Amino acid sequence: MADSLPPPALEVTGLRKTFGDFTAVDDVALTIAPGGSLAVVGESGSGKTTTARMIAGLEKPTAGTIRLNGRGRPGVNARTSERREFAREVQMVFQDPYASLDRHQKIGDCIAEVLTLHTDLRGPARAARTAELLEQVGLDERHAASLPRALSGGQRQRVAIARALAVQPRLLVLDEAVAALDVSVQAQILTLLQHIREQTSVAYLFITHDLGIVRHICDEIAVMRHGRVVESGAADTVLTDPQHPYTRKLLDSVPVPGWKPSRVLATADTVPSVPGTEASKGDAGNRP
Amino acid sequence: MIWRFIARRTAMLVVTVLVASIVIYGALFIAPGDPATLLVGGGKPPSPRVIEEIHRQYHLDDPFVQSYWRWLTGMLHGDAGQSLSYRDSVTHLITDRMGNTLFLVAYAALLIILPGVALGTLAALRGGLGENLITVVTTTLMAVPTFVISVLLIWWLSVRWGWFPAYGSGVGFAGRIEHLTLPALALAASWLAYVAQVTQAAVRAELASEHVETARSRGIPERFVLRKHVLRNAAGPIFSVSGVAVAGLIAGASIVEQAFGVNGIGALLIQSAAKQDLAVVQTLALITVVVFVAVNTLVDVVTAALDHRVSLEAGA
Amino acid sequence: MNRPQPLLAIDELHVTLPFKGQPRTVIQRVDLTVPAGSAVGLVGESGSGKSMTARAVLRLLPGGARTGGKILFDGADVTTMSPAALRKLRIHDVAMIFQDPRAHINPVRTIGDFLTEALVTTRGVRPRAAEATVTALLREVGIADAARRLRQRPSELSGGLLQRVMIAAALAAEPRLLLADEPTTALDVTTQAEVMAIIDEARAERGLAMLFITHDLALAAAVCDRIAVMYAGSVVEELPADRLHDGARHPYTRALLASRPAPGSGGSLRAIPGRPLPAYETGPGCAFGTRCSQAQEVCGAERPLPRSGGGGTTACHFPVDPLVPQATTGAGDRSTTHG
Amino acid sequence: MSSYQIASLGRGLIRSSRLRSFVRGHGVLAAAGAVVAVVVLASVCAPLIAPYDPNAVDVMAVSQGRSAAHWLGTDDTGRDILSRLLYGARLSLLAPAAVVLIAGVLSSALAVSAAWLGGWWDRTVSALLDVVFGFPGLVLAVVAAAVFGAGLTVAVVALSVAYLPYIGRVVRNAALRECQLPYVSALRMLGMSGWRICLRHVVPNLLPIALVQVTMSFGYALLDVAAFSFIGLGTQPPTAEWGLMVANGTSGILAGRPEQSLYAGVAIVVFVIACNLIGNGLSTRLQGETR
Repeated sequence: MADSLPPPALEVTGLRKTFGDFTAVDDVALTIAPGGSLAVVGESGSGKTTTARMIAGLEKPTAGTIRLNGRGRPGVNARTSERREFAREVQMVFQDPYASLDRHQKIGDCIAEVLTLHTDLRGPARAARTAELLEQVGLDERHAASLPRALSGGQRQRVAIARALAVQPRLLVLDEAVAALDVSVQAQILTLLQHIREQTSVAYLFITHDLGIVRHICDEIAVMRHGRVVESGAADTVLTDPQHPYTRKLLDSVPVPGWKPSRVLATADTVPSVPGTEASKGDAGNRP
Repeated sequence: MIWRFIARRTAMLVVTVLVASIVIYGALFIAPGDPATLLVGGGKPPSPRVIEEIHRQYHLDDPFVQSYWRWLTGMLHGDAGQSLSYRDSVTHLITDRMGNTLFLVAYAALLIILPGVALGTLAALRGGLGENLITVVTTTLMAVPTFVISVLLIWWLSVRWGWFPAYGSGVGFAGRIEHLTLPALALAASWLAYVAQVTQAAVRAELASEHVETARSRGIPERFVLRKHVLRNAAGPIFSVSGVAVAGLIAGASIVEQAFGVNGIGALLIQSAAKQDLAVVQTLALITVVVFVAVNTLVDVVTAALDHRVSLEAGA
Repeated sequence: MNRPQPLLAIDELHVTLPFKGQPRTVIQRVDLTVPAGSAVGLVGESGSGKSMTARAVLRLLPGGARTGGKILFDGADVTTMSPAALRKLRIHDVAMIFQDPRAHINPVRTIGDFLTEALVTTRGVRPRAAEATVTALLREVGIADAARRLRQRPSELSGGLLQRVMIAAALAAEPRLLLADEPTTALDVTTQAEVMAIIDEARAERGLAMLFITHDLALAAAVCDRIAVMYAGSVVEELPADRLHDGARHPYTRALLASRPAPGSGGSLRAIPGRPLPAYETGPGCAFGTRCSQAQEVCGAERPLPRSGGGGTTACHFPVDPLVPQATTGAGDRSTTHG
Repeated sequence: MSSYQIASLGRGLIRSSRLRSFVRGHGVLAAAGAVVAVVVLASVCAPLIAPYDPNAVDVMAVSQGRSAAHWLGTDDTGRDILSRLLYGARLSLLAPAAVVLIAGVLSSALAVSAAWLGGWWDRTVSALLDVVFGFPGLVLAVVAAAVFGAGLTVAVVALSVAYLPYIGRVVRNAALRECQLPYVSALRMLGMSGWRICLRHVVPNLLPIALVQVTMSFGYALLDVAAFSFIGLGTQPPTAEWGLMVANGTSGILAGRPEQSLYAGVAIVVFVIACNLIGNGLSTRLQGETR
């Protein structure tokens, strides 16, 4: 890799997190190119959300390094100014659309507050930028004047996206951001995210349990299990030609036309989790 | 899980009682003036000779930790010192009156728990007009202070109708029943309403719960659904609230004893506080705190045994 | 139709629930049949009334609910059944599997109590015999150390295991119809496959009929014989499961399929504008009209009635001809608001 | 879960059950608000509307029944009972208001800071609340009276301390839940200062909960303060106060003249019922608002 290339939007190596005796995340390595998009796929207990929270700075890693745009991330207890400056590197959209907005703050105020914090925009200029951001996610001034309670789940998730985009981050972490939404609304948000990436060249780290949606939003996939990355690579390759038995089992579990559930799958559960060597081999394929 | 829970709660009990005892003993020293005057009681300045005698007797000039420790170990051995205003040993004062108070509290507890749980369950299961009536009555009763009930009971049942004596503690079991029925009723009234309301709410919540829906969907006879699912699951909160009510009685007893002239430790506490006889007040306050915290701990442990979710949550 | 009498026949079901003293429609019109031994998938988004339909079959609706139309089980109308007959129906004929086993299994009693209770109290089976029966059933649903599990409480079991316990409890009743209300929604995808397989096997062995409630079209199509799609309290389309992917005629069904193309299919994502509506928010016309790209004037004024065609029924004024390929509704248009 | 938490769960259940539909269905909330408003107004305007000086002794009119001159009669020293009720409302309401305000502000500050900062501070605050919870309110007040002498100020301070855990535990639990919500994480990630998140976002969201708790506690505080005066350790004669009036009236009861105790008692009961209904109504509104 030549020095002239821009640093990756996200570079994680040897990431590890333990809670007491329990190892939630074990030796995870991930890389996302500027403007790239990586899906971390796993079931409950795979450590995918803990990984996301460490990258977002909401959880302190036990070991490992996280570099965003070439910069090390400040700790959980970093000074406000440091955090504010770093806010432009990474933002996050959470799963629960009902709890990710302050319920006593109007939508417009919510966006404007962020703009006040991060830009010199004031008065009409700030109002214009607020309207622009909301329009970007498909909301209008009617929504801006309402409280979160008046909005549907999908609309609230749009607001959360607009709030994150207000600081123009280089990386957006989407933690199960569409999991709580109805199928028809999920598709709206995914389409919106596609358009935003085309327009703004923001990079995505898309955390999900749902293999069915990753291809629409991500170029690369990392499959996690028991805190480790078991397979990673280009989305099309992993989805069509999975190498790891667990990835195959995941894919085989997704109902598609002609799919029949069978308990043969259950025996695949007994495949031992793959030792570190194979996992790190998988990681290598993740580099752009 | 349950043993860890018990161990934790017991440790909390010991710590709470220790801190409380420090506060109670320390009260002597945060008061304005010489602590010895508070031990004499009566609020009048005693002669310097008496003060000196008290300082020696209570080791007031020793370092705080030392004198506190002496006081605490004395308490544990049943030696609570002398009350100068009553001219008697504190231990004797208290043991003399303990019986009346225990009888009163036990009587009131009985009056609270059985009718309270029965009324609440009935209200929740029957619904309709009866439930509304019980709700109105219990809401009103919860707002009536113990001392007002006392006054009303004296007025109606004692002065007007002459059913019960208005004053005194009575002797022997029958005499106590006769004298302590009104105080027990007065003490029980608002807590009875509280237990009834909580029971009603807990039973209603279980009636509407998903697992009861499951039981019904399986065609399980309604009487089994009520007994094994609704009442069984409501038992935890009901027991817990009843326990809180009994603990509350211990504190509330003093007002009733004062109103009805019952010769119990509650009335003793108030009277000695009025005389500023701190030796008695300290001992009684410590006993009350110990009993109050012990009852609460016991209730928590039994609730956890009834409903293992409680200990799981506490452990998490 | 000259089919034999179906096991379950729901005919013009209409349900209202009281809201602030006023009745509020939650089910507009459901027509549905489940033949003996077959599986019907009832698919819809949140608020479509699919769960309420399943509950209506066992008369488990919340207090104050009013039901119109008929629900015939084996010819007997559930809505007007005597309490004794209803209890017999619940004990012997219909068993329900709920979405959230953790809430639906009594948390303070043991798994053994839960499983044997129905056998002991409703059929007079001796406790020891009941225990033997449920132990065998637990093995059948893939729980190996059944004896130990019987003494445990729900909080000691994972969600997947609990759902198997729920299935075992349903099977213990030896019913003829299984009502499965989103039985795998709370589970991981690999666990979902296992649990669905268990249900599938148990059904095949016993000749059980099933009404399968889910939001997942693909899953329903995989495990059911026929699919009914619900929207805003009405069944908008009913068709054989194997015709779903290329024979769907209702714009909503087609749009829903396009919202979630299968992982390997290569299909691109198309969103439906707006949000799914509950029945009481719909106007006089077609409930889907406001979100439909093919809506015309009549769609806003007149509610379409179900009409047969192409092996199923469709409630649409302008059903799509599946043979003519076309761009379905409001393709991935970012400007679609009201998400 | 402690028994207190279950007890408050009990209260939560009560709120969500029958009483709630009853309150909502009958406009009781408005009536309760009117009662409180009238009583507060009357106590404020006591000098204007009271027919007599509350402490004016009239030996010619001792222990009279209702009459045109004395609407509610007179007490055993010939003081006008209506005037004493009106004036008495001032202390009877002010003292418990002070108790719940002091306890509410102090415990909320402790609870929010404990939840927000966590760590040793949270453990200290929790332990403090647990220890205070070990003292029944009246016992603490009695000890305080023994040390500092009887009086209303001592009672108010002691009860304020005793009420800390009742408000503090509820607010702390709510604050812990609030701090866990993703919007707080989102604001942290946006680089907002902890102070700003806590004061501008978390605290306003907790305010209604604290307010409901304060309202619900007010009725109990009123009962406790009145009880304290009743046993002779609170307000001292001849000051007019409801609890003291009940106590003063007891001597008349044995003589068959319960009026003074009765009127003061009814005043207490009606006002406390009104407060409890308002508390229930507010918490119902609050539950409707979250989400």
